Amino acid sequence: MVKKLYKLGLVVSLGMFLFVLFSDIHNLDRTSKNYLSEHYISEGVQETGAINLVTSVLYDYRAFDTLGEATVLLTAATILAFLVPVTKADMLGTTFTIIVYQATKYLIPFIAVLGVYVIMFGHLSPGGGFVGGVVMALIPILLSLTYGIDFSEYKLTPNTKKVVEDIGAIGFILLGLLAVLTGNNFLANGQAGFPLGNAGELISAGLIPYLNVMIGIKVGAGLAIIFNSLMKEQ
Amino acid sequence: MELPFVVVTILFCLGIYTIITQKNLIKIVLGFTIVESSLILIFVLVSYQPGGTAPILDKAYHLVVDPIPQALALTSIVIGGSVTAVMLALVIKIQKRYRTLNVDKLRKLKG
Amino acid sequence: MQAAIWLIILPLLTAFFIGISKVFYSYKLLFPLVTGSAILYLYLLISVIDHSYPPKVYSVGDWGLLGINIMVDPFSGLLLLMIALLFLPVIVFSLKYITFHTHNYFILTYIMTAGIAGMVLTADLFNLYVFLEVSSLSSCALVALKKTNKAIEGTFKYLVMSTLGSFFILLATILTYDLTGTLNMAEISVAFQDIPFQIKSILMAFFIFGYAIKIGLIPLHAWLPDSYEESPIPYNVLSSGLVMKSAVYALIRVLYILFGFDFLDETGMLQIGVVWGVVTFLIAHLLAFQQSNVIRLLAYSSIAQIAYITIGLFVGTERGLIGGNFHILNHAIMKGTLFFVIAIFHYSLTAVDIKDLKGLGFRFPLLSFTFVVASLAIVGLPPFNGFISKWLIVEAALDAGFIYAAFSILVGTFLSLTYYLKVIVTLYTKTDKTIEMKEPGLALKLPTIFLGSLCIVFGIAPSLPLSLIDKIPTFLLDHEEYISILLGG
Amino acid sequence: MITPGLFYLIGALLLLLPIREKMTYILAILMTTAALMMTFYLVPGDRVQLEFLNYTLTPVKVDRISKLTGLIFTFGGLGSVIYCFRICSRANLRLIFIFIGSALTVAFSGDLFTLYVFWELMTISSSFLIIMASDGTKKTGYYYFLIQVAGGLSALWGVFLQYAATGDLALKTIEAGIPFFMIAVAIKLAFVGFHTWLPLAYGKAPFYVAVVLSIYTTKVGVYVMSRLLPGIDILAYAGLFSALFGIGMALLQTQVRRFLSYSIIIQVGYMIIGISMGTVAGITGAMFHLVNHILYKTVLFMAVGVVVYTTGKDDFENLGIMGRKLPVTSIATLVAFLGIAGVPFFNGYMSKAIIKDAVNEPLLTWGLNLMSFGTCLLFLKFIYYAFLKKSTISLDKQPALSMQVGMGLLTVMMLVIGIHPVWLESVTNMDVAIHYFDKKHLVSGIQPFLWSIAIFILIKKYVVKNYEAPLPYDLYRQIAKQVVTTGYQLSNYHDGKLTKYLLWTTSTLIILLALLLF
Repeated sequence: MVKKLYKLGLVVSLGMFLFVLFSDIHNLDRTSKNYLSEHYISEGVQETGAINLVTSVLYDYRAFDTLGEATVLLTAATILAFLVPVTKADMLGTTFTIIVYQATKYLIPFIAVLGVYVIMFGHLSPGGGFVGGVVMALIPILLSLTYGIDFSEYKLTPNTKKVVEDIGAIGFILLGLLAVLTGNNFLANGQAGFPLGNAGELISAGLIPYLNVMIGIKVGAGLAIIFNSLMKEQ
Repeated sequence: MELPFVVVTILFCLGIYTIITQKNLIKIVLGFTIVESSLILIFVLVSYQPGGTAPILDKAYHLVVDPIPQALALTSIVIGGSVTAVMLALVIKIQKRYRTLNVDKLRKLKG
Repeated sequence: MQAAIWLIILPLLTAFFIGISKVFYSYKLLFPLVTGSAILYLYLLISVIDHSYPPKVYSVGDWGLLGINIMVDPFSGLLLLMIALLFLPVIVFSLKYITFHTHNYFILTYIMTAGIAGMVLTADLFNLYVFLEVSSLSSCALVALKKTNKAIEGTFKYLVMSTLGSFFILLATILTYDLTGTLNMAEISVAFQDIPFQIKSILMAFFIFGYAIKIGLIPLHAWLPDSYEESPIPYNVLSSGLVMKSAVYALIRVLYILFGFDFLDETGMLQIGVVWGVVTFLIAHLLAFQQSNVIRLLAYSSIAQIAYITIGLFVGTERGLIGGNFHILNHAIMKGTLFFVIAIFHYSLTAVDIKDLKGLGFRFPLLSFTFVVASLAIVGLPPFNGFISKWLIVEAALDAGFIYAAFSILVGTFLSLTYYLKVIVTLYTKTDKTIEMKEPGLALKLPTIFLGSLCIVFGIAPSLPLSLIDKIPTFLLDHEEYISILLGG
Repeated sequence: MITPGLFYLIGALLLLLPIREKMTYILAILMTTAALMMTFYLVPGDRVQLEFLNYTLTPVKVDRISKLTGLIFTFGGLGSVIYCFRICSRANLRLIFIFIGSALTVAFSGDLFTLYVFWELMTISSSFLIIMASDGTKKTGYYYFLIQVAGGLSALWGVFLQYAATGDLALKTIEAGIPFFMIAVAIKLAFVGFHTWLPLAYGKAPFYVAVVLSIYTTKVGVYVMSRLLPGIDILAYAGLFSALFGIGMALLQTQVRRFLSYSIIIQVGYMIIGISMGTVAGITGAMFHLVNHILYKTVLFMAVGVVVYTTGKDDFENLGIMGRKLPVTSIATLVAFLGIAGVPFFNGYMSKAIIKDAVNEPLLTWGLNLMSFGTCLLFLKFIYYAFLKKSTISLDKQPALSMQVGMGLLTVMMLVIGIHPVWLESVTNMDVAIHYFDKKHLVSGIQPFLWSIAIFILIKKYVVKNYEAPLPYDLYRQIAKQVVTTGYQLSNYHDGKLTKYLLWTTSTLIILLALLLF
């Protein structure tokens, strides 16, 4: 009982500190504007060619972060691939009616199209590599859910997914290195002379769409690996 | 503007409380996801601007929210998701090996 | 400074290519890929370290202050030097030692190295967090590599603790962005001057707490020995040599650059740091004496050594920073040697308990001698390298008025001798048991002896690394210069 | 110019080469002789300076005292290396070389840094000599190492205090941190209360190790004390007390080597008294006594070593072998006995006379007389067992020639010094202006000896009796036990419960926040 009260006390005092911090920040008199975001908002479209500013931040201004997070995802996929046994897979034993199987079959092309759309239009509309990747990952996940993991992995073996994931990551780095080839810094886009095109068109914003594609491939494959690994049972 | 901060604080503390009091491994992992959600909520709060819209400038320039925290939030969601996935995998593994989800039974390493 | 970015990309590329080669070529490509890239990496590291003074800024994506910058200065040069000294030996060692999940081991090792290199080089607060996650998640994965019960349990504890720390770092990072509107360390540092004291202190507490978990200061240390115990031992070399040190590095970077020395002095963080260090190493030494497993013993010893480093870095004088940084380097070398020797014992006869080591001193004379040298060095006896750095730390602590800390370090030295001597004496105790063992090859012995000889070389000629380390304090004690270089670049 | 210790250190390195056994002997003799010659031709006033870190170090600095110490160290090194190179393994010979080399470097060091480094190197090498010797000596070695390192660290702390107070690392009389230097020196000197390691180490270690250790360990302490802490009056009484304690303890021993180690404590008492006088005469007398003591105590240890070598044990009973089967050893023992007893025309006499002259307090003079008397009495026991008592011990094997050569070398030197003490003064340019062989000194020198013979005959049965050695109460072991118990309890808290660890973590966060805010 004392222990529980002590724990409660700890958390409450942490909450107090947090609250003090938040209210201090809130009460702070902030006259100076946030020049970085101002710059991104006012110049971002010209500088990167992408209408979606989040994409321009993710794949251009701070593309290096994206490389890092892609690596984290890949690491997680790698861990799950070796941590959870690859031997035998079994799905709860549920069988569905034929409606589910047929619907899944017909749904998959639509999902694929949606995924490709979200990835390709990442610099123009809400979405991008991550979101599109997640959508793409739905395909193997749906397969696993309805037909069982065996079928899903027969269609797309874990090795294939792993290779696709690696190719996505390597592709990202290689695209970044394109700028180095032209004598600029890593991951440079507009500065390295890649045509930014007209903002708002599909082929615009230099490297951003291609980076989006790479991340999309990577995230899709990675999530599929993670999901399947977590579902597997001995 | 005060209320969201209160919510965030409560969420954060709730998560921490879950982590330090719960014995069930799954619940501990859930605690981590709660804390993570509260952090992402902070990202949203930080970028919030009264009257702003999503930072997609397909129409003429008008008031949009700060795009940077949104990008950062995306990154931290992915990182948090990966970490949670790894944690869950470990929990599965522990359940297989130790036949329990009680955190106090994980006591092979001590001293 | 194009080479600097390659320090992060090359290991990543290698890791991804190993992933592909695993599917198509199995083991055929592994050896050339791994060694070739390690050697190339060594070359890159040396060329970057060579140009670390005066500091240089490299802007990723050519965005200048709008994007992410990476910066090479003497402090990061020191950490890169440690990678240079440890990485190739570990890779050579692992090629022979690791027989399970070989591909995954190398993929994760390379990703971890990339993460550490990223943490060391980056000058962006959020990027620092991302690379911290890269290194700690891959490091977790390496702990779990053996998949034994203990390994899984250790990994879970490690992951829970380290994620808890990361949350606070992330929280502090977001709020820092909210307060300053930027993520570039130099700009934050400038903007921080107008932020009220209270906010800054709470943020600093979050940063310190987050990194201290990864460093393993007592009482945040409990995951550390657990995670060491069942992990592949060559990984432990990197773990105690680089993962812990990169967290120390990040902490010092954040504290000294973001908050500045004056603020640390004002809040009393310097005193807290020193006291914390003293408590940590005294307890860690006592705990280490109780261990029967050599790896756990070494883990506790790592905690204690990190505490010495903490004291050196928090004393707040130039000499203290030099001593602390020198000890960072020395500890990596000494602990690396010790882990290598234990790894060879484990490889040859799966011995990790102290009592299993009986008689090995006569079985492996050269390796045991290396062990003795490294342990005497880590205890802090002359004429080895650990002595020099401890001397510098004690002298600095005394100079700065931390008399109790200086005295406790000597007490700690005595305590650490008690348990290292226990191991040494066991090594040289004769036993009747006939030992069945695998003969360790040159690939295992060579890295061990290389690191072991460094213990003596740096002890007799400390000026070799000190010529680099001597330049560090100027950029930490007075962050103006660092800031101006970063802003100007 | 280099320090003579370097010859030994290089010798230790050269011994790593895979050379044949004969070559090892030649190498050992060559190196030791070279060091002796080098020391002989050193000129007082020479010094070498070196930049290290940001200090200016003086690794070599020669003056008369250090030259005298160096001479006897190298001479003792020559004798002991010859004595033991046939009987010890090459690894041990290497350690002995490192040990002697660092002791010599300490004797010639001109700054505290060098002194500390080589002081610790001595500790390390000697501890490993004991640890590696056999399985029985592991615990002894462990204990020895810890105590010596404790002393070393105490000295280190003193060095730091001295450096912080004066900003100077030069080797001179200490101004700050005197208590810590005192502890350090006291441990090396085996002062009463800090002596626990000495009988343990010398009694358990192999005899050749004891021979080498007995030459250097305590004597380096004496040398360092003469350098850093001369003229502290109170120490004279402490030295006297320590010596009397040594007499008492020595009487109770049954093992000859333990007996000899307590006798070291007595003899060191003389040196402490001499140094504490602080006068030139006192210090010179102490240094001469150091020379003499090294000679006769080493010979005694060597003789006991021969006994151990030939009969396997070092009980008093086994000494009986000496009088009948080992002529060289017997002569050497007799000479050493007369020397330690301070009989005129033997070496101990001269330095005891100088010290007695330097002391001008009646209490201390009486103390000195008592010490001489006690020493004589103790060694009469030794002589009794060696030559007078009937014994049935038989030889297992003949002593090696090299052992006898090494012993003979030192015996000859003893005789030379005894008969012509002025020679020692002239070699080292130290003039103490004393007539050794006038009536006053002769009488005061011979008196305790004669008295002790008389008393010995009177109370013989009490002296030669085999007492049961008292169980030593060791404070340090008690403290260690406490520390280990604390560690055990701390370790119990780490019971693997993740919730507990998380609780610690969160509490730390709150404490940290509170500390930083308030």
